[in-house]
Amino acid sequence: MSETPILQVKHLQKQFGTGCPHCLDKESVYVEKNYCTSCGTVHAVRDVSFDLYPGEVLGIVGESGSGKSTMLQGLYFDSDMTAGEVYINQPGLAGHNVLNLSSQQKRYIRNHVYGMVYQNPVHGLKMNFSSIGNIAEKMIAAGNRHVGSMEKRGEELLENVHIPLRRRKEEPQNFSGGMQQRVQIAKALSNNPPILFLDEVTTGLDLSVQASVLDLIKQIQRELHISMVVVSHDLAVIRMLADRSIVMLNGEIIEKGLTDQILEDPQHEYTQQLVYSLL
Amino acid sequence: MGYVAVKGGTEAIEASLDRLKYDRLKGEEIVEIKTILATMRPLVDQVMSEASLYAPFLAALAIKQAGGSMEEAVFLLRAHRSTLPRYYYSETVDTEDMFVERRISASFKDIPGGQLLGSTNDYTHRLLDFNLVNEKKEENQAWLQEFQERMCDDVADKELQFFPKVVDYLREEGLFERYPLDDTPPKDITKQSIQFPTGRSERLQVLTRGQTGAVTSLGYASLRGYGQVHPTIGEVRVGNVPIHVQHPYEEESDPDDLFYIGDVKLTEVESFVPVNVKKQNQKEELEFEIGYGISFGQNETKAIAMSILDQCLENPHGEFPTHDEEFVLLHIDSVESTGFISHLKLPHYVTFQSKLDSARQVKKGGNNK
Amino acid sequence: MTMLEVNGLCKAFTIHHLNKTIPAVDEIQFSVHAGEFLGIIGKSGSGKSTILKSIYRTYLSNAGQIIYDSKQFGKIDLIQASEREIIFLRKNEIGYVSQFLNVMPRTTCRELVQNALLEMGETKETARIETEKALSYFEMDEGLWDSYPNTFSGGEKLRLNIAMATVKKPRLLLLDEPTASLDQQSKWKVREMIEKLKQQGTTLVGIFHDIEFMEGLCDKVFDMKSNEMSVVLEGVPHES
Amino acid sequence: MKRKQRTEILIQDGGVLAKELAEMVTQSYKFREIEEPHYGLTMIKMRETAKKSLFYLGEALVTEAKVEVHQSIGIGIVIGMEEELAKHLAIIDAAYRAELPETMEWEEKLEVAAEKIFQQKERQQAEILKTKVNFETMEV
Amino acid sequence: MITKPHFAFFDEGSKKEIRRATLKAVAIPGYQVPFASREMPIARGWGTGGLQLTLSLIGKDDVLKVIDQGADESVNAVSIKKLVRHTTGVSVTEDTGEANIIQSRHRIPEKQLREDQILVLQVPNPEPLRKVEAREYLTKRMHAEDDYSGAWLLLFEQIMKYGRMSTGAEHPVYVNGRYMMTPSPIPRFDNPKMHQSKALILLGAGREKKIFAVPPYTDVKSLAFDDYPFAVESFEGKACKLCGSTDVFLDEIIDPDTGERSYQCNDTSFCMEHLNAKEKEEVENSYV
Amino acid sequence: MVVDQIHDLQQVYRKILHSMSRPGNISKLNSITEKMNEEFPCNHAFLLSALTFIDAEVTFHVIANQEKKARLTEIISSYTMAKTEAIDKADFILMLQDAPEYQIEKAFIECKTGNLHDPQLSATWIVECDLLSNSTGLSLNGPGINGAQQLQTGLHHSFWQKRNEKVNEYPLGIDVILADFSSQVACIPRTTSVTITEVS
Repeated sequence: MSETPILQVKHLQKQFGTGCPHCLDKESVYVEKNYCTSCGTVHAVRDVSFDLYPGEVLGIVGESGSGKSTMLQGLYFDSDMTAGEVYINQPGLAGHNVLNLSSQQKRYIRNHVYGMVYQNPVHGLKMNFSSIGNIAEKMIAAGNRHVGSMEKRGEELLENVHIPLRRRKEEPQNFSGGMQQRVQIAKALSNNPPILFLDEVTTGLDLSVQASVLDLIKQIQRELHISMVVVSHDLAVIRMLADRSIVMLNGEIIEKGLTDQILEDPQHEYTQQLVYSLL
Repeated sequence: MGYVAVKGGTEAIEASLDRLKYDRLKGEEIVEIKTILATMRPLVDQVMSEASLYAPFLAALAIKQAGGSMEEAVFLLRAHRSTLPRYYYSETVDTEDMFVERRISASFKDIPGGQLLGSTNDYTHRLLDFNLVNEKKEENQAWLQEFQERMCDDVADKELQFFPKVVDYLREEGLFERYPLDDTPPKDITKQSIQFPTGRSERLQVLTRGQTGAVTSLGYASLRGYGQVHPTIGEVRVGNVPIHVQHPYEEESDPDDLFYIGDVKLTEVESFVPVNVKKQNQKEELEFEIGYGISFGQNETKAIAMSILDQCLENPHGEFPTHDEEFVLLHIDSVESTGFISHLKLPHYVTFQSKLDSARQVKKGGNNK
Repeated sequence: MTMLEVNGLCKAFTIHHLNKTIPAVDEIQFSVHAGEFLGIIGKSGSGKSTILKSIYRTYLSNAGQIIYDSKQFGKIDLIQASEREIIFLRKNEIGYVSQFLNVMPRTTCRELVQNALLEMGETKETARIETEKALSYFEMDEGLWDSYPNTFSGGEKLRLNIAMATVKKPRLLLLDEPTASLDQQSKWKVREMIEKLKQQGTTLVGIFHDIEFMEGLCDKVFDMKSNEMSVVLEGVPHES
Repeated sequence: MKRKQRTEILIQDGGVLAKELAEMVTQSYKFREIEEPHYGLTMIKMRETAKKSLFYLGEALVTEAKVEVHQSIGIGIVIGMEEELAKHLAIIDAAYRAELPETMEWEEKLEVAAEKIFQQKERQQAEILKTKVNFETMEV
Repeated sequence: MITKPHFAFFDEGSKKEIRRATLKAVAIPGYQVPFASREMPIARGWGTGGLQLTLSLIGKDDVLKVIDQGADESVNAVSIKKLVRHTTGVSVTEDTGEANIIQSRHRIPEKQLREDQILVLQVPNPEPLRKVEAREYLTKRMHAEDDYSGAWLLLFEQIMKYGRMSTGAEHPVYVNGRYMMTPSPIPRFDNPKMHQSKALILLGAGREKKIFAVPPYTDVKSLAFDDYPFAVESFEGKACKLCGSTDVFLDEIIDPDTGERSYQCNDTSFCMEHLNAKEKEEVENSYV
Repeated sequence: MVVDQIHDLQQVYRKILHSMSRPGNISKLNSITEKMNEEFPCNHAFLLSALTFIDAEVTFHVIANQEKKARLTEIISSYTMAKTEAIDKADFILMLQDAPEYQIEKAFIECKTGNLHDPQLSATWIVECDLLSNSTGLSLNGPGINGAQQLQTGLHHSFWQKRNEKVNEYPLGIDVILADFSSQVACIPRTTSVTITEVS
């Protein structure tokens, strides 16, 4: 099957610290998990590669500290990666390692190609601006200069994420966590980004709210054919959303495959433990 | 005939300047600059410190001209500074060469070299001294003579004593990290506007020229709980340090061929702040870090407060503004804060008219669609 | 025409914390023609389910080949196929039904069936019509269409499960003891449905814990014990 | 005597000796003021004791003068507004650079002044040491 | 003691630094070039940015005009003029046409400026994004990344709340299509005067230590949405009670006795010129 | 030299500012250069331009033939107290007319263009050229230009090609001050789009 990935990640690396000859070798005795006892360097992301295909949901699962969120921040340019390549198959970007682009070009990608939903809505929303304003911000960033059209689209999205329209001018700081998360999703979707990142979006939410958020994500994916990378420590979330998944540990990918395969026939010792502890 | 422009502004200003002069002169007393220099040294020191210009005579002149207003006096000196070219940069000053006049430590009772109280208000009882109402020159002279005689007795032929830094003893014990000499050329915020994130040299320069009240308030805020630095004072020392400069064109750098150009009086503070340090293997240890404070002249409270803020800024902390370098460094300058606050006195007719227009349009329900 | 050919399939599970490898199936060999129904029989724990899950790629096989004749890709080894190819096949050609219903929470019965169709790329309108047809066909009470399936009875859940799998009209349907917990009436309903699928030309591979159920349905039987396939001409396949 | 030591003596002495020495030069040699005494700034570079890094403390007002004596240029720099002293220092500096014979005779004068300054400092320190808190006596 | 004043107050080194920053500001229109910003003899916030620019520009033959709130006789304008005059000896004027350097606070003169003139604007808060983000470090990054959605969002929110943009003075502009700039707090009325101006416009913020510029013949576009266009202050149906001008920025004057409102040109020198021209015309007509 | 550091350089500054604000607009410095009788390794307008902006706080780098490079470096250093610096760090690039091609090329590759946070930290080029005129050669567009401006610089078209490459990610780029032997200056800031209309 000759599909072209929309996002290609190759040999992504992120280290905190300078590194030393001892920790260049992953198998070195000095390296405990992802921490080098010799020089104190933390290797948060180590040689991570994967492809994301148009319209698919890719799950990334791992415990906290496994590097999954750091990797996502790197892809979204929230933090700089130490090394690696990222290619986006979109007009004007194909063939360029986007990690090497200037900050002004990265900003363009964030505004036009990417959407991001953070675990903590505080990071994705301006809490003291209206909800509709928050959604409009993303559209403004993508170049929309028509208030009427943004208002209309914002209302559609709020309806989609089940926020009553009468509350559209209210600030998210008055909302519950689940509502904030849904506003954040509406915002991330407002300019129809071909690629959406979701970082632990249901963590810390009540079960019922979790369900509605998951359903919303699935619905979006089905209807808008947006490609998504879903990061979560919760296997249940990944099971609901992702066709394919990656398991990360200590900054590395230790297993990848079809999500049901990972859950029912886990290969790596760590994945097995993870699956056995699934409630 | 034609219309002639109004002259209201010019005339009013002239009259106002006269009024100001009248206020200064109407009491018919003259305060001499030498009187200020001789009797109001703390005021002179504070003005020099905030002006970031060591020039006691000019500071006293500024105090006289400003009628004792701190903000005005500092402002005058700062503005004067702008007219003077900078000819030299001094050789690195090291406070171990200080001729110490006062030195205390709150951390150790018996510091090597001892605690020297020197001259301080600390142990005066703050009772108004009505004897000063009728101070007599002769009585003062008599006291001075008696004082000198009392002091003159036992001057043995000894070496001059220079005092070691308390912190050096503790460094030897391993309680403080030893830092190698860091010769990174410092940045100069008077030559290049401050850029964030800042370097240490920029922070120290802004803090040392900060307004005494502002530095003290923010330091106090941190100490009281709006911050995480609660230090013990390792050492406060006050005294003169010699200043040397290099010959502008002689090539060879024989340290004995430097120019000595005079002494400068300083207050220097090291505060000890306990911190958790992550050592190798993730092991945590309790160590101390040093907050550094310094000021022209004798300005102990400011220097101590600076040492707290130095530590605060070395350890950014999102929750407290005292640990936020932009918050601290951009708001403690005397000239900037007093200037901008006072600019509110300027007319804002045009901007207000403009805002009024907006407000009226909104009220009308006017839609500029 | 051979639709599915299993050659030398081996699967063992390595359990790291026990430091143990547990063999599940060994050298399995069988083939199924288009439109045939192959029943797999054997004792519980003999690995029947393992075979189905290996075909569906829920399990990673250790050795062998599973050649499937895909409409999209032609002959393709399901063990070697890429994840994306498997996902494509699952959406469009190969269905899998078990007794367990594993679905998105807070999604209605109607939406679940509809979504299966939408994933295939059907239009909303077609999906709506087909969904209603399927739900009616499986005699889902109309009152349940818009409620959440976690309140359903076992029979209702299974019917929904089968509806979701069959509404896509898969070319190959894997049935993993779907009737295990059903009452008699429901079982016969399922049987009727399977017959209908057969008539439509669907190829089936199934495991049913009750042999009677398979009577008259299977064209062939694969016996785990003998590791052999036999053709059923009539009547009940015999346990040998 | 090298410049560092002699400038220290001449400045700390208060200017009397500098005046005397400078006049000895101007009486016997032609001298030209290259730059009249003028004010300027010297930025003070410090090393802080916490991390041993460098920073700028602030500026000191200095008076600088430049003169030429016997084809040698001398510079006088002193903190404060000290036009006379700066000029005298410049003349003395030029004399040393020109290696005038008089400079040999000055050594003794400088030594004497140095001794006087030392004694003054010593007395000053003794006075300050009286404010030392003596813990030892309390421990008895 | 020596007390020799320096031409244009500064030492030459300070002037050079300001000149270098100004040159870069012209080369990168609308971008705020940081500069050291000397302490001036007038207070921070009272026009030290503009004053530093003026002093770095001015030469013996220049003719200077200083206005504040549109008026040459506004006290601060008088004070600045006095200082420049005192340190340079240049001549000052109230006639916009006569000046070649015009320093102003809060207004751009009504009379169209010429190619040989330089307008220096005093700016208290140069950062158009400050209301969006308090930290300089972050606003600088936003400029770097061409990330101005926050500023647009403020306007969007105003429309949501009030049904229209409710900016007063300081309505932000795009310069040359790239940098967002606060045009010093000039009223919206003056924003369009910056667009394709014939004169060079320099802006100085002394306390915030920034210099920026709008070169002549440069696009300056006030932020506005397609369906909510930019609008200047409305003086519809009002005219200056002295010279009768319309289409100028008017001061509103309330009679303390009657409470009646009347209007007067804010730009006093423009008003004067108009009055004189009118008078001349009347005189000439009366002789006909 | 009889250049008045205060008043003459103020004049030069205003002329250059005028020309920088109006790319391609030629300003004359002859009222000042007339007073200069000394010989320099560069033309007088060039020297005045350099003296106007350079002091001890900035660095420069000369590109010229070996002999002139040494002489001009010494003159600029002693007049302004500025330090010479490697091309990639220099604030000012001083390019004389006979500068060898390889040096120009190297300077174009290495010189500072600023960064997105601080685009002003970019090199300013002061370039000596034969005779500036507003005849055809380059066609200029952009801020400061009312319509289009023609400029003939006498420089090789490859110079302008390389300059154009150096300004392609605005706001990064270099700003050029041109100074000719007839005491004229003209400027091309980074915002100016330069089209070569006549290949020289």
